[in-house]
Amino acid sequence: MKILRTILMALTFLMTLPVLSWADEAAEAVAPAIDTGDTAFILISAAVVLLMTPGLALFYGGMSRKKNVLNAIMCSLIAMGIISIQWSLFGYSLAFGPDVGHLIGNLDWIGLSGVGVDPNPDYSATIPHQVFMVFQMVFAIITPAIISGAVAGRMRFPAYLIFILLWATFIYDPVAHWVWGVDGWLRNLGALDFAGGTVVHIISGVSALVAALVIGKRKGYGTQPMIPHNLPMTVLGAALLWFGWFGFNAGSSLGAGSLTAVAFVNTQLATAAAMMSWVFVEWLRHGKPTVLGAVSGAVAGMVAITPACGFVGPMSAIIIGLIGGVVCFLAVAVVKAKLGYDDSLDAFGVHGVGGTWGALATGLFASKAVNEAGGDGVFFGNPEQIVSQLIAIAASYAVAIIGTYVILKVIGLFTKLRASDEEQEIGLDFTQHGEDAYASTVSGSPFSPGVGAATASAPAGVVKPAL
Amino acid sequence: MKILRTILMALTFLMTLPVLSWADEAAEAVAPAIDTGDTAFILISAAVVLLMTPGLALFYGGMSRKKNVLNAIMCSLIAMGIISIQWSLFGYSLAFGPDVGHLIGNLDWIGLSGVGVDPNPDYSATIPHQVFMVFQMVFAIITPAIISGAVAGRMRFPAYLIFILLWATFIYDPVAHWVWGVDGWLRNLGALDFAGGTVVHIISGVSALVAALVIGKRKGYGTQPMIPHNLPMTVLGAALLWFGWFGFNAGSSLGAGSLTAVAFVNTQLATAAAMMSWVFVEWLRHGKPTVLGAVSGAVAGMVAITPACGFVGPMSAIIIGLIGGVVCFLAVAVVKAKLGYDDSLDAFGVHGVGGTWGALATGLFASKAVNEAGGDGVFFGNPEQIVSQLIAIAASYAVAIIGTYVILKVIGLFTKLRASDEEQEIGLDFTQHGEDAYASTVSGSPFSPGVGAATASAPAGVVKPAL
Amino acid sequence: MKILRTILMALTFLMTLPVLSWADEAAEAVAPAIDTGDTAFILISAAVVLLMTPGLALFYGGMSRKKNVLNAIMCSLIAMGIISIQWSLFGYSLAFGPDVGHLIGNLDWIGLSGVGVDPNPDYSATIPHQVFMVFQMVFAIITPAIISGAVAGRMRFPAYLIFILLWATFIYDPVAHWVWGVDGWLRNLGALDFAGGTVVHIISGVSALVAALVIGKRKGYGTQPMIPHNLPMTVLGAALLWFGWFGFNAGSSLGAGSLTAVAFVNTQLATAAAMMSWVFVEWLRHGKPTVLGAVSGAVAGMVAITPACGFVGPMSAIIIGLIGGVVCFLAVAVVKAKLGYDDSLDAFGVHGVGGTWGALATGLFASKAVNEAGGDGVFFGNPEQIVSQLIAIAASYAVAIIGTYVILKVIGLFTKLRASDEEQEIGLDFTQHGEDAYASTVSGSPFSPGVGAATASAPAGVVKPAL
Amino acid sequence: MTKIECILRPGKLENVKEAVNDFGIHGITVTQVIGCGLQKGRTEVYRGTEYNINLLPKIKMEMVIPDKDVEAILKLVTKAARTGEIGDGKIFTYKIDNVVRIRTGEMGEIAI
Amino acid sequence: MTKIECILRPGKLENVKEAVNDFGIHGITVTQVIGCGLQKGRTEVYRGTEYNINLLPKIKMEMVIPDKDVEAILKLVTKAARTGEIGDGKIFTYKIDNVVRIRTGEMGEIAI
Amino acid sequence: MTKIECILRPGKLENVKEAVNDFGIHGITVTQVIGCGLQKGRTEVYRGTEYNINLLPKIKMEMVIPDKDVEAILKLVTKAARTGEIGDGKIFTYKIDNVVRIRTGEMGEIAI
Ligand SMILES: Nc1ncnc2c1ncn2[C@@H]1O[C@H](COP(=O)(O)OP(=O)(O)O)[C@@H](O)[C@H]1O
Ligand SMILES: Nc1ncnc2c1ncn2[C@@H]1O[C@H](COP(=O)(O)OP(=O)(O)O)[C@@H](O)[C@H]1O
Ligand SMILES: Nc1ncnc2c1ncn2[C@@H]1O[C@H](COP(=O)(O)OP(=O)(O)O)[C@@H](O)[C@H]1O
Repeated sequence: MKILRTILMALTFLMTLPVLSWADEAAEAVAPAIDTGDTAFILISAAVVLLMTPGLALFYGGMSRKKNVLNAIMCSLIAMGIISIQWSLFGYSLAFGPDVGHLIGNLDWIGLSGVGVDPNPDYSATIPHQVFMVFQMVFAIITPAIISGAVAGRMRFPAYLIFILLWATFIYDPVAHWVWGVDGWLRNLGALDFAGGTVVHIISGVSALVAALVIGKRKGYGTQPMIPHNLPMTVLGAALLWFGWFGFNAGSSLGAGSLTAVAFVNTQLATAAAMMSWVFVEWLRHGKPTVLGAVSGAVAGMVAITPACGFVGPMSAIIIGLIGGVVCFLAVAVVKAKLGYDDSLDAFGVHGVGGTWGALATGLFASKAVNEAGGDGVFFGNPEQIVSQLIAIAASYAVAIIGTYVILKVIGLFTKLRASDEEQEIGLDFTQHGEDAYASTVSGSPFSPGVGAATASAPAGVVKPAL
Repeated sequence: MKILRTILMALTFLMTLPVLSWADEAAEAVAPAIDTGDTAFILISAAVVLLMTPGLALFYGGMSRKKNVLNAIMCSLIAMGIISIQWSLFGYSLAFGPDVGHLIGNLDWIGLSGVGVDPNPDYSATIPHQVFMVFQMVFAIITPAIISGAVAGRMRFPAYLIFILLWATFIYDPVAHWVWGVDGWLRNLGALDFAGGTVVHIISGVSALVAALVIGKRKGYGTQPMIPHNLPMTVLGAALLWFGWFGFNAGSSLGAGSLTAVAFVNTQLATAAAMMSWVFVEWLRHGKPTVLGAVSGAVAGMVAITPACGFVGPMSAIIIGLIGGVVCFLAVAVVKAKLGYDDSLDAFGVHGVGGTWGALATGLFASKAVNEAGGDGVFFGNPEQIVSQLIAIAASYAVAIIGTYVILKVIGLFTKLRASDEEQEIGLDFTQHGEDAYASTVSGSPFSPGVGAATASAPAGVVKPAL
Repeated sequence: MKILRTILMALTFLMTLPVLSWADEAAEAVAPAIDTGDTAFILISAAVVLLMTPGLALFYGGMSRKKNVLNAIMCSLIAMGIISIQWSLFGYSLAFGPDVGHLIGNLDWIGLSGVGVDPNPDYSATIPHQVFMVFQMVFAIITPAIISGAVAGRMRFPAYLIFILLWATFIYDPVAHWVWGVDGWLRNLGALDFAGGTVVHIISGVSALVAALVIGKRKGYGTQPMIPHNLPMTVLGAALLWFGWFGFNAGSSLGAGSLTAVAFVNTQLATAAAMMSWVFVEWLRHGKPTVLGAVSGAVAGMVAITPACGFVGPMSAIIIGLIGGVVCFLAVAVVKAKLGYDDSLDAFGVHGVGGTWGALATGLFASKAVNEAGGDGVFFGNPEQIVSQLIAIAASYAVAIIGTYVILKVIGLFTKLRASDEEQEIGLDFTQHGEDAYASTVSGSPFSPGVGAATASAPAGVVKPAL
Repeated sequence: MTKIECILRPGKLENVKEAVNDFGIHGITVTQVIGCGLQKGRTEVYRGTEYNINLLPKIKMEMVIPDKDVEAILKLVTKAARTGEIGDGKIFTYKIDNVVRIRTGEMGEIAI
Repeated sequence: MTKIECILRPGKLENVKEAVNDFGIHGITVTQVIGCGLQKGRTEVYRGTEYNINLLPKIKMEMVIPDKDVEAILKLVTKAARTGEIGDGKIFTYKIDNVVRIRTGEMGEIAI
Repeated sequence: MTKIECILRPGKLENVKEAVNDFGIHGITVTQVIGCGLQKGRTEVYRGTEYNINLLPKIKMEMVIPDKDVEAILKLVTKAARTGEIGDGKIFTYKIDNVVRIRTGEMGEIAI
């Protein structure tokens, strides 16, 4: 109660800030040049990108075992809660606020103060600044959620919750500033990343691998079968991801024009190509064309085309997709087994590897004929582009590896990261969330909440695991 | 057959009306000032709001028991059928047609006669009138569907079907006219309701409570565990609701501009805040952060911000959400148990209570700095706003309570409202719809439809319940 | 590996073509008159229409038996892969490229060469040509996927994969050219088809029937119960179809204006009407209002209104829907049983029959008062319109019947079309894809992929069916 | 020791469980089954075709109890599970040779 | 009275049920199970890793019948369920001490 | 011939199966069940109401084996399934009268 009161008071104070400054701003520029078509497109893109996060929840949830499905879902869901708040309070300011040393935004836009409805031409001249802000918010939400795939089935939820909050603040926000912020150093360098290959996929995928290694393998990994409990759920999740990815990639043009069309078409083609190449490689290797392969390939293709989608032509997109599907397949089917790490749902194998391929591919296939504001890649006569891309990749890997390691170790000082073997055996759904995903023949009785209230003062964890 | 013929003849007659008047209208104003961006946004908003109704179906369906899931779904689905027709035949005219005594629209627009493609500047100057009409239609669809959550697991379907038709006509349409219709008395009064806090959430939530009380508790309520049979389904439903709510709230700006951005951002922030506050309060009280809590909180937040979303700043939205999550949690976890009514899926607890809080909060946090067409709330120096809000709330409660009570009692004269104990035990899926949601190991044989035809003349209900 | 290398080389060559020609084109017309609102609407329409294909996957998947659900899903999914590639490589050129003898497009636009970002005023003056291309692509994807419903549970996947590729090329692309291509003979004839009644629904539905007959009935058809294993999944699929259909129909106006509004409203009304009429007819005949009836009726209504949606008034749409629901119900419940063919999931009964009714209805209810670019139907004083419609229907039937028959027979020369009785008994999920949709209590152990690699050279099918 | 195997209506599980718990029996194993007997199934309708579904959902409840309690338990269960309508279910009893409590390795009647 | 417990291929349920129905047996309880025997499981592939799934879906069908019918039923079931391939399943029989028909409280053979 | 019916923790299925396989037993039938015993269930929370769920997920594993192996198998299973915590489960054994291998029609011990 006390905590709530304090929070409320703090927020009540904050509340007055933005509205006032915002009112001023509104007074200054009465008629901003907002384009309704662009605004409509970006708002809807933001909505569909938001929908990607529950899509990811279902994609991961279906691949989990039955006893862990809610935990897999919750890890994505909760990002929609916590990161939205983080972003509006200070995350957006850190990432896109006025530059400090090419490394980070300052705190001018804290609590969205100064982020009003007039366009901010630094980022987008035809849509309200708040629209740009919320479009970026949904990227900040899904990125940490991707990481949960690597540690599914064994990370304690309280540790995870703290982890994504810190990770978003200390890793995502700075890297977003580097790549997309005005005067960010990677942006100045000329590294091409249309919709977030480095910012979203490389850093989340690499962090995922680090987290998987730090937290260790699931109990029984390698000896018990850990196979998807509900593939139609995974297909549905992938479908929502595909749908949302149009907002993710085409929306990154921040309008509804020619470049939007290019990004949209490339997204579709690379996704389709990667789906086919994964399916065919698996078919050749294991004798059957699988549904999980089809959707995994599709996701791999979307990851791979993300940084390139606004810089390459349609046939290049197909090639990027074809290779992306094969590379990611090899990563999850061969490399993972060889090296023996337990990346439960292949967050690294798909996002890390696919994102890296995409960043390289952008340096190969980019063409100014497609997007003058972009650059030419190696295949279009500019071998130097690949250097910028490599620098961007290296920087992202470095910050993701070091940052994730440090954050996890620090959290580990305060609370356990890893669910006990017994908790894993019972399943994270019950042990972390006190729920059962598919209760059917249940027997028992509801306690009156009066009884519940009696336990209210007991420490978290009062609902004891048992099997 | 005879019935069908009569219906067809009546419709054939109707058919000629609108097309003709509509042609005239088209002739008059050849070049209406339609904005493609606004039109695109509102059409897509209408589509995503329509998707909220199946979203609600899944949200409710997942929380139902296995034997009642199809009935829970059907109660939402059928509203998409019956209310669309009702709305186009006369509902829209009652709600938005030319005013009669500030209480109701007249019948000028019956059968959509006169509702053409030119904008109706009374409501929206930049989009075709039909677009406004269909955008309002999807609101009229979901509102009665919300009520089904309170009576899930025990209301007979035929009674429900008649109920929503009458309820839409005698409660929703008039209240929509009061609040949004040109010259509606609540609109004239200055009560603020941006996207339907009173019209949608208060009246459906309160009616839900009345219906739950009139129909009585489910058999076994309080002694048998009645817990969700499929939480991932509920999460998916909530995700579709969240996605659709952007159309609901931001679309209510009837364009794609600054105000749209404000409503969109507020929706996201309040939803996220309420998700977090519900999860944390439940965590404190019961020891675990639950997935059902996360999605319930999100819905509570969306309900709470609905009336306020176009009138408040982003930090206010966060506060409204934080409080909304806590208030709704207490309503469903404490108040419901104390008072002992059986609001099966918490239609009142979330929509009634959340809607009431939202209407009040609008009176507290509204600010002309955000929306000049709105008003200032208590915290921005205008204590009178809360009076208008209270009047609107009181009027909505009154009409919902009296209207629902009367409608149910009248229907009860003709057909039973409540499924028998035996029907409840077998489950409403089979007893009301003759279907099984998840048939797996089935044994039996299809009858030839010839056999079916033999029973065609038998009275409805020929498929006898049995277990 | 060799195959991959060859493919890659071919593509690398292709890659250079379009980008170059495209650059030229960009240079010529620097400022194309792109409308952001129209572009936003059509891009989003393309995205939601794409989402219809997974929607169809779930719609069909839920109606399948548990052992065939993944196969049902995969048949739709894979179309998203293979047809996207086909379309971009040559399909689009065949369908919409410069006309050859009113029958087919030429190969000028192969590999999207010449299909750039400037609008192609022949098709749409206000959106980039690529947007038009991708909007048409998603139609080309879903159409063959519809066919899979008729052969579900018994067609071998490799044969299916080849089938849809050939079918898209030799049937869909030409018919699309006839109806929509500049100078296509059906277009020149004045046959009205707003959004694809003939092109999409008639030819897929009729081809589905042919395929069902050629491949034969499922083992056990008529003696074993073959009933939906997961109706909520089917409902979800139908919801996504409904949502996407707004893009399908309203998007076919290729902008966001008055006609868009008309198509949108008609879609909603016909769908609702058909839902109600199917439910009521089934209720009268069998005693219960069913959920499967509600969603089947909705799909029937959407199919029926597809060709008419931009040409008729709202009351006509209701009538078209009402009749559509009844006609399709009779087709699947009475005619199918009488004639005894096994159209597993009623692809013909809904799409073939509904599409035929829609094409006729367009000839009856069309009105120039609604769309001047359209025509008047029989009820609006122009009996000749029905003749054009009949010619279009007849031509579609002819090409679908002959084409599908020939294609299947040719494929049958190279590989078996039909899964063996044993494969059907075990289920297509395992026998075709080596997967289990809902693995729950599994026992076993993962092989190291090293072991898998040993089998890599083994022929497809190495994973032997067993039960 | 005797195993009591009851086939029950799904809605009666809670009743029966309470009744035997009150008697002092706590070890219970429950399985979801489908079955038919005199009860002839029910008619479901899918897309206008009627299907006669023969096997309806039931609950199988197994308890291993000391022989001396068998009679009492049969009475208890019969009472708690009865509705008087066709489909109430059956109880089957048969002797068990041995019981092992895995946790302790105890055998025989004390392990029940 | 004897319980006949058959482990069958899922696809044979309908056949066997018809066969015993025709004989006059109507009381049947069916459970979904998984099992292995001589049959060695099957290989499924998920993301390029092959899993050997040992336990395959089977149907367990239980009927309690009068002792005199046992032999006939065993023959009937064996015939109706056979394909001749590994994995056809097993039938186990054992004596039941008592049967209660819950609806009426009847006991013994008349309650079957 | 004896039927060994084990009620196990779900996580122990793999262990026990391996143990009996190594011993040479291959015919196994597994059912998903829920059960309670000394173990008193667990508390789940749905929308702020706590529910005491009595019956927890268990695995029922049935093997019909020759009488001579019973003792050894009981030991094996007990060892492989034990954690020492409440809820480890039970093993029940009872005699089987006959076994039929459907594929061949063989009866008796050779059919196991
Ligand atoms: N002889 C039997 N063998 C096995 N199970 C039986 C037998 N008779 C009945 N059952 C089980 O008991 C359930 C109820 O049987 P039923 O004959 O319908 O009940 P009642 O005799 O009370 O009318 C059946 O669904 C079936 O699962
Ligand atoms: N000894 C046994 N105990 C319990 N169940 C058995 C036994 N032997 C076989 N089964 C069950 O019978 C099924 C078929 O057995 P299997 O040995 O594959 O058949 P077959 O002997 O006809 O080849 C198995 O999946 C298992 O469920
Ligand atoms: N007497 C019994 N009859 C039938 N099943 C039993 C019996 N006792 C225990 N069980 C089964 O065994 C499981 C474990 O029993 P429990 O008493 O919790 O284990 P333990 O004795 O090792 O603590 C229960 O969930 C139940 O399924």
